[in-house]
Amino acid sequence: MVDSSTRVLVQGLTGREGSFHAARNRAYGTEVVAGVTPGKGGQAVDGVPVFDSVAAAVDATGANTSLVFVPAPAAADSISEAIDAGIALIITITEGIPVHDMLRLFHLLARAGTTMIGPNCPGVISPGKANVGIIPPQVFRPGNVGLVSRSGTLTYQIAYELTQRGLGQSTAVGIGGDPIVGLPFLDVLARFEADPETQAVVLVGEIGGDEEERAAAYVKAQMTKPLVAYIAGFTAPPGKQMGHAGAIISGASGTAQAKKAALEAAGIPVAIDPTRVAELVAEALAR
Amino acid sequence: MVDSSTRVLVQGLTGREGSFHAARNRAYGTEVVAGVTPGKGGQAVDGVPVFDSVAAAVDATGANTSLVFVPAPAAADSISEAIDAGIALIITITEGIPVHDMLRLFHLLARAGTTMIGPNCPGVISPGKANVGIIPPQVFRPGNVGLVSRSGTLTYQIAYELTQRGLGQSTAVGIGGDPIVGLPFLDVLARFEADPETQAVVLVGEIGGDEEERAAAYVKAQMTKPLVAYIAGFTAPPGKQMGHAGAIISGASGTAQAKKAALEAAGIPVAIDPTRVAELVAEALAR
Amino acid sequence: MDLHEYQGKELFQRVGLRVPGGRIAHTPEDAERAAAELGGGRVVVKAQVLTGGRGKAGGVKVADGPQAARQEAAAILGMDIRGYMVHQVLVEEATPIARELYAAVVLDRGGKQTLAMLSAMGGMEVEKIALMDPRAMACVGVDPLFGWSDFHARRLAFDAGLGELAQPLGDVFARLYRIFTESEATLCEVNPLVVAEDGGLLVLDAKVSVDNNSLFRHPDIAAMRDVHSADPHEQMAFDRSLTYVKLDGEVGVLGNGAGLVMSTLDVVANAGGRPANFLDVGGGAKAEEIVAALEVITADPKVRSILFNIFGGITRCDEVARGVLAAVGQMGIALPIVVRLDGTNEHEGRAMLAAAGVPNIYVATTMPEAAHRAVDLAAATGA
Amino acid sequence: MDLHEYQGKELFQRVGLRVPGGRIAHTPEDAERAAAELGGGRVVVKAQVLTGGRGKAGGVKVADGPQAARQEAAAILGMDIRGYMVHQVLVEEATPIARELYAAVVLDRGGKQTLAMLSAMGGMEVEKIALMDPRAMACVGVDPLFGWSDFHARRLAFDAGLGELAQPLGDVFARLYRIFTESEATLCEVNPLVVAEDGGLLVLDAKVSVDNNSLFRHPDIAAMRDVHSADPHEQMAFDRSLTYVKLDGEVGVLGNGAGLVMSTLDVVANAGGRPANFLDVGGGAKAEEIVAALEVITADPKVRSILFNIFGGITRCDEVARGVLAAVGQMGIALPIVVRLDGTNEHEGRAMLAAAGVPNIYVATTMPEAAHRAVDLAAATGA
Repeated sequence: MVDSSTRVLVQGLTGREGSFHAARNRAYGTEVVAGVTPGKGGQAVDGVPVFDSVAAAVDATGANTSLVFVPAPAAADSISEAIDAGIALIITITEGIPVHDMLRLFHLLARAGTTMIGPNCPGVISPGKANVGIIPPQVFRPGNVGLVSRSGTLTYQIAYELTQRGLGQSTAVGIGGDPIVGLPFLDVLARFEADPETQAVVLVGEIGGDEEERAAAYVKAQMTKPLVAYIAGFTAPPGKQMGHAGAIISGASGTAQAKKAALEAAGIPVAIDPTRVAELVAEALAR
Repeated sequence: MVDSSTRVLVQGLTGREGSFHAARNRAYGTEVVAGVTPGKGGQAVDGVPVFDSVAAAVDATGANTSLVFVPAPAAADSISEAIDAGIALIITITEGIPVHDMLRLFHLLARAGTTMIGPNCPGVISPGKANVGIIPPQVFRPGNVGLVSRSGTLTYQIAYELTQRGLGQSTAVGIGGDPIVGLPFLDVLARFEADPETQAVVLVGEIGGDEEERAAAYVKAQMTKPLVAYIAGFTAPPGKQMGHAGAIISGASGTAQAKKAALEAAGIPVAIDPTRVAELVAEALAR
Repeated sequence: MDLHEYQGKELFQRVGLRVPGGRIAHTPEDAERAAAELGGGRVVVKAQVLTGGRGKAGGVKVADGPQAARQEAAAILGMDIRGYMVHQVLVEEATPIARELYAAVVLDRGGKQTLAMLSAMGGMEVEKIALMDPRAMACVGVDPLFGWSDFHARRLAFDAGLGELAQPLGDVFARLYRIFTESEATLCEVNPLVVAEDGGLLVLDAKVSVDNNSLFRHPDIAAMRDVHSADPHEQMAFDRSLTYVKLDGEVGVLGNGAGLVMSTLDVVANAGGRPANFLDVGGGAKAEEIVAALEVITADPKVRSILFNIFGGITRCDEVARGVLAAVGQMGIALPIVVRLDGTNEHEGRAMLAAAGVPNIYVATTMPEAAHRAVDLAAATGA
Repeated sequence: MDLHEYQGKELFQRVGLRVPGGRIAHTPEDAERAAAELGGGRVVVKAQVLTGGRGKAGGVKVADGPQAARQEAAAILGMDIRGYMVHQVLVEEATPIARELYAAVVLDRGGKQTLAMLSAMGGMEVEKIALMDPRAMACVGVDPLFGWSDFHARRLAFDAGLGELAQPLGDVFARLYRIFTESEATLCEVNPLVVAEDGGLLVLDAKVSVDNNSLFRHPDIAAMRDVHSADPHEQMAFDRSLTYVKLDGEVGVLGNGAGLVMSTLDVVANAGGRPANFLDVGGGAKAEEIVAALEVITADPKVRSILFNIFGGITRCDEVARGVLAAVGQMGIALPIVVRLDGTNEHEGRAMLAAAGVPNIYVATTMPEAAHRAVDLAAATGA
């Protein structure tokens, strides 16, 4: 998903978050080729040229991936600008984008054939290759475990547990904690299934929505690689938003119990805590 | 495009136009299986059952093609209902649909993968097989000439000229005279190119827009079957709408001269009058 | 339907676009009063006609105060600009201009989208800008389902070299797009859009075309139709719900179906004649419809012969022949009428016309034959 | 954000939906006056609480006139309904009801669309309708880009067996969809939607949830937030901009990242304890952020121990350790605090905490170990 061919443009590069993480991504070896901040075209941030529009940045630098740090009120505009300019992969870190904006963007993305990861996500890392987003790369190691998660720190925790056990990662994708995200679990699973560098996959879900259930159905029907799941939120009460905008049990739907049941019915082991995830992956790979 | 597998549902069957033409289409052997008029579900028109919604009609009868006679103010609603209900081919006879409605419908059709012919069109006939719309079938004969046109009576005139010369037609498609239609020329040409029953094609254009120019580019690049064109409107003044909502020269664009030039540049003979069309087709087929 | 400048500005004001203060005037006295009401200072008096080039024709004048406004209005009212009579003028506060831009939102029928356009070369016609330097016109397509987003205006502003105005232009374009979709226009053009001395953006001229088919949803806009400045023959046809376009030849043409009638005009031209009009009678074969159509055609004194071109589809040719004979009998027209019938029951139809023995009705079989006949008859009648 | 019934009805009225006349009342006297203002006839007095089941709890009463309204309001105000205190009642004209329906427009996050729903079995909870007969609930998905079209309502009406009401239902749903999108709601439920004796459709109860993330665009709706009926601890956290959810256990939990904190709650439960709350301090490692968080947690008298679970990513564990020590030093908390640090600079962080020698700070390495420790300490403290 990201590698040496990834040419990153940062929307909101001149902001505090944007410049900080862009520098970290570059330090990891990621090609950060441009920034976009309207009105600041012609400037540069740490040697990265800034443009007034995504279209101008793409023309000048051949950027193919956009990393979005633009604040929530203007994020939908920035994302639609990236889609319009023909960006292939958009990674949106921004938290707090209104769900009606995402509802419309989801369909705009589908029409344009553009992939978006997030919003409200930590980004994507392919250890040893590229890191696009805010993931702390030092806890990751190259390897053959694919990791996909709705949560940030929980992902890092699990990656750390894997790394501690000597289990490196092919790619880790934070799909984002919002009710509607650009790339749901099952699309990421399909990419892992097709990725020759991935031998086992960890899925980290949480309460709310039915993406885990959809993923379970996909795994049962089409996935050959071993999968280990973890679900957070067994103790969450109904009707309360647990931090992430998407982590909320509505009526009887979206409970951790229901997700666990669906995953187990699809033959997927569900770990009881993050530490146990790494053990189950080791067992699966040993088979 | 239409044949014995076509199962027609008529939106607006209980109206004067709808019932008249549905009866004619049936008399030609077309399978007219249902009508839709909200509030009249349960009635029947000449033995054809009427339903309250397209979805109900599709469920009950397996209709796959909708013929739309609904008056312009409600037509966009009816067309979106047909798209939503999974109809594969929509043929819209209705004249006077607002262009902003069609602008939005065009993209809705594309998203759903639904084909629509029209609006403001006479329909489609495959002589000897099926006739869906208001085309008078008696001037058509089965044969191997494909006919595609923005105009109704001009199409009949040209079909008549062909028939008089013993040149039958595989299919005739009236794409409609509005500025934005569901299926532009080049999509119909691509279908004729792929259709084994079509040996030569007649394209009947008129002033306004650039669909003839786009068709010329397609023909030059990809079409192997001989094509003869006719363009109406050489004497039309700029800025005046010549009957059809789409037949208007805007500034310097959309003139018959420009269209003729584009077609001839693509190696397509352009006939001087309808009679000459038939002669050119005979010449092309004789080669 | 094209709107007058002042009507377009009315729409623009509804969505909060800034336009100069102005009043419409139908007489020089009106204009004087309007100028006084606007403060008595310098005004511009502008002919309201549905055609371009009024400036070159002397239809736009600056006037220093009410007295001068009255004089200029007196000169402009009644003027003929490209065939359009001036019935009303817009009296508007004169605006100190720092810079002139071009802004428009148009229907892009080929691209199936809305196109927003911006150029720093305002005041010039769009075709001239395109000729001088196509890159001087910045364009951005807008997805009709997703709609307008701020970035569209930013791209226009930066592409047009007007980045420093990105903010106010964003505001103007968002409003322009809104009125474009809300009023179902096919064109909303502001040329020039001026940067006023206070830095604000001001609509100095407005050109709006609205989709005729949408007017049933917009009675307020439908009411803006200017019956006075329409061609009297076109107005007559409009009142009879006929699709008619006035041309300036001598062969009156009517037929059934827009494409067939357009083709008939061309065939007349090919035969060396000049069509007097476009008139589509639709599927109509009834005598009263044909009477209405012939009334409009014969009201044009230039017409010397009439060509009636019918293709019999669902309507049979014999029905049409019956209608023609009834109409001609009823009206007592002396002009030669060539009737061409083809299609369903053509033989019966032609036989009926021949049998009726009306001296000024000529029957033809093919379109070229009919056209030559009508052109020859027009020449003979005109001589 | 959930709105009270009367607030939802306010939104519905804006788009022209019909609701019974009503007044909000905070005291029995208010209620009497409201009933008098409404004409003095029969009214319904309804508790305004952000939870369901108020009818069964005695929170909805019919009153014959102002006097009775006062008495019913006196009984209802101050009531505890499922843990929510009643601070206000809606006094509303009683409506003669011919029939009760269910109508809703909801965000369908799985389907990435808007879902409109209609049932003839109004007045019942949606879950119960689904249980009794799933076909009794007609549903139709609406494409968010194309939006509402009349056929959506027709399909609902005919599918729900309410074809004879297709016209008025079409009108109600078009308005309901409009307010759903305009106010960026995730739920607009009308249950019951009643067919009044005059045949009109009337909103008798309204349940509206609005997307928190969109409130910056809707200051009018944001102002509807009811600070009185919020849990006092949650209100305290809200004032400090902390993401906090009150639970009812004895182990206070805080950590960085929503997923990690949710996971921590589960691990506490796995260890046999009960978490007292969810609290995400985000990336924060600064002492003042930790102080604010600990203030909220320790304000809950049930808390017996605190589990601080940190994964050091970009924020390093040694920075976090420094913040924790500063905060605890500053606040002088006596409760046992288990700190689990993992990730970047974990060894340095743990060493700092150990070296500080604060007696009530315990250092743990893994999440299960930390949870067991916190649960044991809570049990010991509680004894």
